[in-house]
Amino acid sequence: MSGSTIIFYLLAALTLVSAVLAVTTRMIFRAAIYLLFSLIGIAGIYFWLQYEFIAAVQIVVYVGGIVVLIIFSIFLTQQAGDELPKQKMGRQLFSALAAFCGLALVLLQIAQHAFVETGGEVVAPTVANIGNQMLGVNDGGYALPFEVVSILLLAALVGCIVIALKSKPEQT
Amino acid sequence: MFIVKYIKDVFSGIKSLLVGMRRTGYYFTHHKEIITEQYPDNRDTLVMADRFKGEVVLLHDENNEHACTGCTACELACPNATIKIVTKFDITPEGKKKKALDKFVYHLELCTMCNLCIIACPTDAIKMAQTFEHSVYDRAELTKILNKPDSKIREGVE
Amino acid sequence: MWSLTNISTGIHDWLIQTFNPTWALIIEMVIAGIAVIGLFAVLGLVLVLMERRVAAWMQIRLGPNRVGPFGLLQSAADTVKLLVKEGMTPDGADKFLFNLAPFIAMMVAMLLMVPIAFAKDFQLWDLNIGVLYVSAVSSIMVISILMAGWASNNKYSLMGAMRSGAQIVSYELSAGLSILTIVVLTGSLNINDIIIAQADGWWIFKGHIPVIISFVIFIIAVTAETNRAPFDLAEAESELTSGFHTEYSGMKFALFFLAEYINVFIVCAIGATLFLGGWMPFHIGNWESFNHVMDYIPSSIWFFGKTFFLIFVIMWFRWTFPRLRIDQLLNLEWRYLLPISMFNLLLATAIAILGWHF
Amino acid sequence: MFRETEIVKDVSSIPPFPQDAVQGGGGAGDLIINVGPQHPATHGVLHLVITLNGETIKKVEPHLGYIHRSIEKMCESLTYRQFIYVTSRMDYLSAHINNHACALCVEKGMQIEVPDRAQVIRVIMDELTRIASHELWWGAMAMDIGAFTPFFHAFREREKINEIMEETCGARLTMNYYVPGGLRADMHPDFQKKVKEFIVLFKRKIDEYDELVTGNIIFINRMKGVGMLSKEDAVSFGCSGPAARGSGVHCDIRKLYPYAVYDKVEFDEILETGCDSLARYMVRIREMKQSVRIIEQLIDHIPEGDFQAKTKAVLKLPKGEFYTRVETARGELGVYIVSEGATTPYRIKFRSPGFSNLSALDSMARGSKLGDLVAMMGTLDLVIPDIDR
Repeated sequence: MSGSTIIFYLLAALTLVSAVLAVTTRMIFRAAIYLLFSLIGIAGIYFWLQYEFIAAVQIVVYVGGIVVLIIFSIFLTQQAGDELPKQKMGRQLFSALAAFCGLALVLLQIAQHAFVETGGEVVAPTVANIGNQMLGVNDGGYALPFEVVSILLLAALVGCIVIALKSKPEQT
Repeated sequence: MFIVKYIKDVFSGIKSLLVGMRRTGYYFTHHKEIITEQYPDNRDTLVMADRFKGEVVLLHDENNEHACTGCTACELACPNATIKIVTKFDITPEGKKKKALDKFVYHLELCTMCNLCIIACPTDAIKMAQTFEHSVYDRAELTKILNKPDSKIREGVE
Repeated sequence: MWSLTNISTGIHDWLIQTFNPTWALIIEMVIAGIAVIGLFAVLGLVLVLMERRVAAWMQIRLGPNRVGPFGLLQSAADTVKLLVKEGMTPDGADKFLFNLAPFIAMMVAMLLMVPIAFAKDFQLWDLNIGVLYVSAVSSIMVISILMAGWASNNKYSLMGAMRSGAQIVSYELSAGLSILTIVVLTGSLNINDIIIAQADGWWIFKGHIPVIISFVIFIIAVTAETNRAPFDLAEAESELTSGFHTEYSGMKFALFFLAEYINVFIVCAIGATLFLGGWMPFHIGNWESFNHVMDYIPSSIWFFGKTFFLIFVIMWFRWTFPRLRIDQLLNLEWRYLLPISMFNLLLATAIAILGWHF
Repeated sequence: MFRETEIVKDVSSIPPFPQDAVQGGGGAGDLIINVGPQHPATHGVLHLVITLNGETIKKVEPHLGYIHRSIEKMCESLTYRQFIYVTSRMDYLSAHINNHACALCVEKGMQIEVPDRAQVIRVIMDELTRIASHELWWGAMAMDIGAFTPFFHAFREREKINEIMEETCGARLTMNYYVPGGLRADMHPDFQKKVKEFIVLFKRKIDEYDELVTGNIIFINRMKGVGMLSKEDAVSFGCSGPAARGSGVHCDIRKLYPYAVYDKVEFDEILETGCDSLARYMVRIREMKQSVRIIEQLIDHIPEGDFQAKTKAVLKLPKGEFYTRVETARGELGVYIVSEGATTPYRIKFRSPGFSNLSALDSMARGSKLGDLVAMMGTLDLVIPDIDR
């Protein structure tokens, strides 16, 4: 086993263990922190794959943005320090089923997809290339997914504002 | 105009900050302005004001004589019961009993240096000394007997 | 000419010859790790002493002058004191997170060291997205502050953490935008490319007004991101006693303290790299003889000189200005810095497209 | 005989304490934090219970008594010569002025004529104390809102005043220089020279204060519109001194009820109409300049003569009630003595400025941010021993 493989398994273990801890811990703040470690682990795998740009974006968006927002929303709700109650049996079963279905779907997709090695030249990840790919509208461009994702984020932003504004009239 | 005001705000704000930075920058480069006194090092050159109220002392002359008659005026004047005068009776050559000072007990730990005892003293026997390093390890050391052993009242002081 | 490059290549060659490649790599990693930790310790000592001296002189005081000659050993004595102090964990705190937070702060600071070019060809990892990496990893810093603030089970700490979270998340935007100005002008995220692009003059001189504006915005934004006065709301001692590290003591506090100074060093190093040319000596266009004279000064001295100048500026801010209020802090970002830096980015892009820069 | 119970004849006539103030807060999302008794911003052992909603203050409850030394009660067991020195420990930053108030009250009761020389020196000392007190306030307030450097710059000038005090009075903070009937000792031979030197230095340095703090955009934003205290509120809370003059209340005792030689010197009562923290700040800065003006008028015209009137060895105030007031650096200090003709007062009451000024804090702070509270407390210039006594 080479050093590179060892690093991969370490990263994978970090990601998986903290992901499992994130869903099993009863303390909501700790769950957020475990989620953070899981996301950092994924970023580490990107670094391992030498996808430095994706890794940095993973950290910026998920760690610097999403997790901080999650932590903020935990702070703003009152029971940040309390232990969450144990869930009902039905709920546990249902969520296990949902998780299993999701896993099955992903495995199915992987099994059906034929992985072919791309013999073509690897695009150098310079800023110009990244920009062209991301904003390109021709073949191989990612403009449409990029914009769709940003609309999703916009919707989430508007939702946040609506939720934050709702409590105002009650208090005053 | 909104834009003009906005730009003016930014520039006047930055200017006011730079004025403050110039002032601190001046002191950063002008070390002659430094006012720190390095206390234990400058002890030799330290000059205390001659009226500084450090502690009460009973003045003795070279013959080990003081001017305290034991009248307890200072004890009465003191607001904190800092001074306790213990008197005894001397036998004068004429064979008469005469009140005299036995012990001048001074509680430095109670003293607030208000100077009232000095004003009250009719014979100017006590005064304020300029010492100020009073810290000791045991509080009992602060209770002092001001008259020196075997000291006696100066001739002619009534 | 003496340079750090020769040393590093010398060690590398010797290791390759003596061991097999895997062992050589591992030994190099260990050496790099020790070097980073050593640099941390030295930087911590130097910066703390420097801060105290700068503060003292601005406040017409002498500053530390008792321990060692000119007080040079003062921060070493402080370190010993902090090491032997009891590191208390308050009752009712989330002990796991409470003890984890200072280490996260420290690890983030260590990770940030990776892409910084300390001298010519002297860098831990020549990342092709160096600048993006720094702004990405530095955003993890806020997590450690939030963690510390929450886990302390103290209301002051929690408020400090909330303040610092809001502050860092918003100021990252304008810091990022002002970095982008340089990225647009250079066309690369690689730190070495950015430095080499300044071989004929630093960006602050040849980039016209947009670069100067973005330099000012960068300095303001990173001062806020590192929680330094006048933006030290997270630890505002007159309001929140000590903010997020109220409950920390001993070495755990020292780690936060050290991480703060290392972060200051790193952001100043990035600022020096982007705007003042990093290790690049002072060059003017094509004055070959002048440039040649400048090259005689070792590149590491150029780098540290520029970085410490920026650190001094940030300390100068701290000992001159009063603290902002939390709503004014956010106003400054959203009403002034962000619009200005967005407009400025447009200007810089126009300059880059038209090729107006020197 | 005068008894306190006579003051409040009918308890039912007192309006009930506003319910809002009793309950206030406690709602969902409220955070109650204790600022103090040990806290960097309270400059002493003041305890504020603050109800917060996020960063916004809903209520401030001051809790007092942590350094209550029952000075009023202590004074009842001390003679009229002795009790004056205790009052230096109330508002220790304007010790001279406190002593002045007590000395005036005893002199009023005994009908002692204070010699002109003593009166002039007293006024000079009072104004020097006022400058020293405002200096310390300026540094401490700048430190409250986060600027450290002004504190040391302010102490540089304050040190000069302390040296003058040390030379003449023998102490730097609790001088005990005034006795009923005049001064304890004559001024030091160097006094006039030193004061003139100080004035020259101070006039140069006070402009630096404006550079460092007053003109600073961050400072102005922190102060402007913060801690609004309307003129009506200032009067109804009984505020006095710079805190009230910042709201445009005409309340300078030196002008309204001149004592010593204040009616013979020219100076302006500083009034600002901003009602906010910046106005209170400006009042103090301008007041320092007025104090310098007063000193300049007097320092070359100290009349010759005795520094102390001839008084009896034992002072006994005639039976009756006596009240005098002076303007300390913080506001109006009233001394009220009830005498039964003995050598000690039957009852003493001090009307201290800090206590009334603190009572306005709650109404000023509501709705503002936590950081503003510190600025407000800074501009109220609270000295906790003055509040607790």
